[in-house]
Amino acid sequence: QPRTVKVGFVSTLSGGGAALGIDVRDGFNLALRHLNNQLGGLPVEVIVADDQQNPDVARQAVDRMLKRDRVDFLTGIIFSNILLAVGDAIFEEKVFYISPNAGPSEYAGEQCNPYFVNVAWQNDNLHEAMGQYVQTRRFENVFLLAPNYPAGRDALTGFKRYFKGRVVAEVYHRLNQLDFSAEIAQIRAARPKAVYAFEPGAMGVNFIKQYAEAGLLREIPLFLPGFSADADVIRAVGRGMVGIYNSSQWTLELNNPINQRFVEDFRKTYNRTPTLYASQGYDAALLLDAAIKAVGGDLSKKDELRKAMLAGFNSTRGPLRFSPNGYPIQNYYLRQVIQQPGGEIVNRQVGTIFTNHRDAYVDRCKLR
Amino acid sequence: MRWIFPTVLLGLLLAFPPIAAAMGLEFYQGLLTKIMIFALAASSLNLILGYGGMVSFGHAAYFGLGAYTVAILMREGVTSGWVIWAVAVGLSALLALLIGAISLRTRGIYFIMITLAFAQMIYYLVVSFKQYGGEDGLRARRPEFGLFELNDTTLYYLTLGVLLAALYLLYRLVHSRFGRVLQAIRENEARALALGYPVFHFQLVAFVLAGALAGLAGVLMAHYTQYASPNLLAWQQSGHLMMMVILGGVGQFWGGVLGALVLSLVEEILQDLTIHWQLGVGLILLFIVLFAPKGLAGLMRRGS
Amino acid sequence: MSALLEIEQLETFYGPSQVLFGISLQVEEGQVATLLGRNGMGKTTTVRSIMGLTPARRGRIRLAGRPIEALAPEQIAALGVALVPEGRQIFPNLTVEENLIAFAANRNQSPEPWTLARIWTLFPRLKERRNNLGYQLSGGEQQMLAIGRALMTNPRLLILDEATEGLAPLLREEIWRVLRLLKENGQTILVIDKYLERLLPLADQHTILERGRVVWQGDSRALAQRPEVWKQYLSV
Amino acid sequence: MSLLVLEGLSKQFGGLAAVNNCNLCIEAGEIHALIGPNGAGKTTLINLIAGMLPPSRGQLRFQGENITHLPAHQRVHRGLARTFQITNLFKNYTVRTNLELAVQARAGSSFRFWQPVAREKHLTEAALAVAEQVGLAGRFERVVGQLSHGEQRQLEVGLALASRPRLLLLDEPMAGLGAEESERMVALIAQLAQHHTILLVEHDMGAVFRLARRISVLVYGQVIASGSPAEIRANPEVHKAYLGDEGGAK
Amino acid sequence: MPPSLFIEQVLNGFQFGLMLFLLAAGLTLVLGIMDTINLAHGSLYMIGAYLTATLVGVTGSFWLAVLGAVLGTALIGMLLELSVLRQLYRRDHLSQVLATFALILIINEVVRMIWGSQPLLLSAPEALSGPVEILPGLYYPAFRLVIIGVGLLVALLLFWLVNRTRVGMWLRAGASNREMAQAMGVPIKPLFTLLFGVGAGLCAIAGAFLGPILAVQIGMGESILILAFVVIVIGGIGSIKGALVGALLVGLVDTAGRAFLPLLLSRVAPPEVASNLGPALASILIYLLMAVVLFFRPQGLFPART
Ligand SMILES: Nc1ncnc2c1ncn2[C@@H]1O[C@H](COP(=O)(O)OP(=O)(O)OP(=O)(O)O)[C@@H](O)[C@H]1O
Ligand SMILES: Nc1ncnc2c1ncn2[C@@H]1O[C@H](COP(=O)(O)OP(=O)(O)OP(=O)(O)O)[C@@H](O)[C@H]1O
Ligand SMILES: [Mg+2]
Ligand SMILES: [Mg+2]
Repeated sequence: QPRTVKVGFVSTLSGGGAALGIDVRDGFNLALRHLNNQLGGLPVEVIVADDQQNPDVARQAVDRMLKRDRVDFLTGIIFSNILLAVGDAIFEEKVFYISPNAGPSEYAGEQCNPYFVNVAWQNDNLHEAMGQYVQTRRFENVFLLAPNYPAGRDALTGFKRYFKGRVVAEVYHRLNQLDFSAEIAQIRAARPKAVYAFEPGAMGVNFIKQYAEAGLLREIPLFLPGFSADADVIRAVGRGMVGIYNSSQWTLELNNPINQRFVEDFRKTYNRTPTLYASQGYDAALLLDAAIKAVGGDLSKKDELRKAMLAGFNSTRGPLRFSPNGYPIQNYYLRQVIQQPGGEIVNRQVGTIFTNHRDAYVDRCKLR
Repeated sequence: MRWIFPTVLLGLLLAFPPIAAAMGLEFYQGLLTKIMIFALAASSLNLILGYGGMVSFGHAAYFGLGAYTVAILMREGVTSGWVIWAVAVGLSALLALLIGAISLRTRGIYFIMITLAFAQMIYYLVVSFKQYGGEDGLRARRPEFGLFELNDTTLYYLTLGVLLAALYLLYRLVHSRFGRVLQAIRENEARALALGYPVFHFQLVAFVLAGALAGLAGVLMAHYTQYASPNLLAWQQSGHLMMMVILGGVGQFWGGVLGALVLSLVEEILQDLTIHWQLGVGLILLFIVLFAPKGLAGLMRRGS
Repeated sequence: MSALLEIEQLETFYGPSQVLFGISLQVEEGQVATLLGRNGMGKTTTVRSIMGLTPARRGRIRLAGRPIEALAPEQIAALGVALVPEGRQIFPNLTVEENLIAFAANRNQSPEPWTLARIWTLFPRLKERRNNLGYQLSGGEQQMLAIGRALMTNPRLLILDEATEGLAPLLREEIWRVLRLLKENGQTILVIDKYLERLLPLADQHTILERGRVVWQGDSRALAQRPEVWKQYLSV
Repeated sequence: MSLLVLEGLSKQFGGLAAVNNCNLCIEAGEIHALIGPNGAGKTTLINLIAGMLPPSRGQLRFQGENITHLPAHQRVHRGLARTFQITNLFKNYTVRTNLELAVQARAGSSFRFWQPVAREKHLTEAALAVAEQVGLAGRFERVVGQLSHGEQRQLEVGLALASRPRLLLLDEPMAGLGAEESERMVALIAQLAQHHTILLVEHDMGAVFRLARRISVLVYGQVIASGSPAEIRANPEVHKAYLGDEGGAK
Repeated sequence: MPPSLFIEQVLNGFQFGLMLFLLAAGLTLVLGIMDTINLAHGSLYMIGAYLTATLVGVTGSFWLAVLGAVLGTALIGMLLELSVLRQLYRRDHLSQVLATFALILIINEVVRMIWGSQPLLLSAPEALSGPVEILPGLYYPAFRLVIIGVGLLVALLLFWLVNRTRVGMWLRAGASNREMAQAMGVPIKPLFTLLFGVGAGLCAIAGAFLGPILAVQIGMGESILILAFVVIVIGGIGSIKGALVGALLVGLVDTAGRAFLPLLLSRVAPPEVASNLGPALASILIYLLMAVVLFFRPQGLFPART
């Protein structure tokens, strides 16, 4: 009887960021179902824990999985600060962490680590893409908004890496703030040509809703990273979102058999449109499957495992390759929220911003 | 016969790490370490809350400050564990002195809220320093102690030692002249003042001592998780410590320890059983308040 | 049957400790009755039991023939019992006027009920302070307010528990004057006080308590003739 | 030299001058009674002397030293102790603990963190001595909440006494006491007067006239008369403001 | 700064403050009058929001839903009082803290079982979802204007109830001396149950109107509960006037801090420092406000006398 693969899945399944964690989890589970509950031919056992978006809770859960359950892989974390709180403990045990979402710059540069692989993006990437796009649209100036936490600051830095115009104001607000009246009044008074906002999770829903209610959407175009404009946000905000441009590494209509099966079955199984998070969860499982297969199911061959992972696999985005720091090299697309003739509001791919884009930190990583 | 139970318990605690290693139970060794750290923090809170009648809703400030001191000093290249401990405890005491000196003007719910206010200020100040991790928190590597290497097992023994020493200190304290006056002030402040006791000074000294001990607990927490989390500073953490004390028994000597032990275990066990574990915790807490007014320590005392 | 208040074999406890051991007494309509005794003998406890604040464990209490020992304080109050409690206990966060009108009622169906205006004539000082909060009053004024507050409910039975404690001599005299006035108007009163020399001419009948038991009962004339009773139970 | 001197002492509560430009001397060794109508400011004056309220204006001298701005607890160490009009004790503690706390306060050095206080014999001995003095030796191990009202009043005096004060401030020690208990309290105060100076606030005129060497009358926060009991009894102003016709009663 | 921005921010501060007031009013009444710390107050707010969101789905009308939610939450509040809180009146504050914290956990889980972990969607009624022009060139979301109106109305009503009616006097009397109030004929028990229901109803109003602006999710009541406590402590526990003034102060200071402090800082400090410290100071501001108020007035601005 072959041994089972134990995968620890720690994610945010309750609270304001729950929608993200649930999507990743559902995507991951869908992939497992498509793989007959096996990874690389080995039966799989998934241990799920909710981190409640709290680093201490996550730390406790990870400890339990590492020391008590002795998992072979960990995955699932949504937020970078949670990942940073548990990363060291995971790497110390020489357990691979497959990130389906969080892509902190720390693990991309000097502190990069052989046990870390990210199947989504580096945190800056979607912002860089949007900066590039707003730059090509030749907006004179732009108003930037993000929550005051490291990922928020990184986001706007990423945007500014490619946007060369004037920044009217760069406003940081309290993390997990839900009422944006003060910030919206500031935007109205500043009269910028465009607004770029990084508002993950529930903050995004509220910001966009309130931006629309204040009547600003018609006056000042709003640009968002893909996180804030995907199916979950569209469901919550509704018509107000039509017309908004956003960036993503994945789109619904990517034309490959894996993606088509994923989108179709996700809709059928969960009765909703998949988001980029769901695709990332799905891909995380595919990556594990490919790597385990490559080492013939021998999980003790850590070096080979790593080599196999970085060599790439067939994902919902087509063949996906990685830099030595474990981050993907991939295309970034432009999407626009539109209302289809049937009334359904969807996010449609309308262009490609970057092709085979790498993250900005890879050169500082000593791993080869 | 009274000493048999404690001796056996202590023996078990001392022997646990090798047993755990042999049986693959390292996780539970970590859990015990964490419980002992919380027992220390909760006992320090019990000194002011239980014996001093000062309901501080800002105890997380010292707890978190201790942890952050470790992380920041390590980051800045100070790697001596002893130095870090001294600085952390000193800073926590100093912070408690400042907060106490202002807060002790108020009483009752106003005191609860003003201590919360200061803790919140510390929280927001700390997370505003991006170079120290902001909301993400900060890695806190384990320092060097010279005499021994700090790993999970030595940390376990270190924590056990610190907890025992602190409990002994607290025991002597609450039974000393100072401790009796502190409790008298809780019972009837105006009378204590009229008897000639400088009430404010007594309260402040206790407040500072509790802050210093909580800071030490925070240091151990940073050693344990190797990470200084802003959550250690958050009001929920203060509330959690308060729950431990109330659950264990306010002003009962073993209240802090019992509360930390039982609350952590209940959470740990229920979390494994059901995703609705908080329902279980809530029901247990409610049951205890309604039927054990003096907390678990009171319940046990009545039972024996 | 003309007794307004009848108490039979009252036994009251504070937790496990028994304080009253079978008190019996009657107060006729329109009478002034007293409860006498040294400190801690159970006078206040008796009153608290009548009022339902510390319910009696055994025994019967009837108000105008109706059993009230099982009723809640607010129900007993609604039947027309009003208390001027030991230690005044006016409401410090209500103004003088609010203290008076908040509970105003005509529980006695009196044709000529007590009103705010009548209280103002009775205690002109209170009128001067009508908008002051209760806690701002001096002890004596608080005592007047406590009496006024009780009168405003137009009770069938008025109970005064040490209404003169801590009062200056002049104010004490004022209180006695008011009580005489009330009696003339037919008010039934149960009074507890230590100034026996003032109570003798005022009251119709007396009950002396000793360690929670009735040790002597009788009218003023009988009490005046028995100085040895004073000595033994009141140390006067 | 007077033991305690009040010079132009005032206390304002918002618009109300509870104590108004009050001048008073207390001589060493006397029982000085302070009487006056309700709300005249007697308790307020005690609070000012004990340091529980800061004065709005004026000065306090104790044994020649200006103590106007001294905190309450330091005044106790200078030799000032008070009782409360409304009983104010450590209700959940025994008589013994109450008194030991009082003794310990006088002894200073309460910032001792290590020695178990239960083993300090001399505290217990001193406490027991005070208990005997106020007639509570038989109740030494009783919890205060279970004492009768009168016994609690005695303990109230005992606590003040335990700090061996030079000046004892007694705020209505007789309040709520029955005739017999009052009698005992008078005897106790008379006995204390052999070693202590006493400022006595009381509405029980019988007690006041038996005990006091001098009497001051406070009306609307001002001393309107001060003198021997005979002088006060004869003062028509005092009769009008306070005594009515009771002054001559006993 | 353009005057329209200033006016808009003041309105924002008012709107936030008045919503806080609805929560704080119930809290201050329960705390000031029943002398009971009820941490589960925030849970009632959450229940109000969830009921509104659900009833909007059932009835299709926001206003009907608000009405239903207020009644439903008041009922739940009264049941809570009858079953648990009543046992706690005579207990010390710490027991109340532990018991009502337990209630928070229980209610959170029950809500999770009924409605699931994901936030519910609750939108402002269609007619109010846009902006209105209140001054030439100054647009303001209609729904927020309604919130300001509702908040002021409730404040007036409560002030009248507590300070001008007999029931109000009874409540205040019961607050200072429960036993004596009973002896004067006040039926304290039903009165307190009713008061608790009113407090719960106020929570529901806050939940119904804040739900569309914030989010209807588990745990929504906890952080806002802290703010409500800040409000009543600043205002003075037990005082409706205090709660109103405290709430408006907190609302204005918080909004001003978020809107103007970073700007101000960027004028006087280097940009790096300003952008780091600005949001931090803005978050601290209300706590600083509370600490300063308590430093100078340890009983809050309008100490209710008891
Ligand atoms: N709450 C209480 N708990 C326990 N015992 C009490 C309580 N209240 C009073 N007692 C006791 O009950 C007895 C009677 O008290 P009560 O107050 O009825 O006396 P009283 O005759 O009114 O005395 P006084 O003249 O001092 O007011 C006393 O021995 C007292 O110690
Ligand atoms: N904290 C306070 N705030 C406002 N007014 C006060 C305060 N304390 C006392 N007063 C007022 O000051 C005046 C003097 O009060 P004080 O208690 O000194 O009177 P007293 O002479 O002791 O009266 P009594 O004989 O009734 O005890 C009273 O009118 C009282 O209402
Ligand atoms: Mg009595
Ligand atoms: Mg007085």
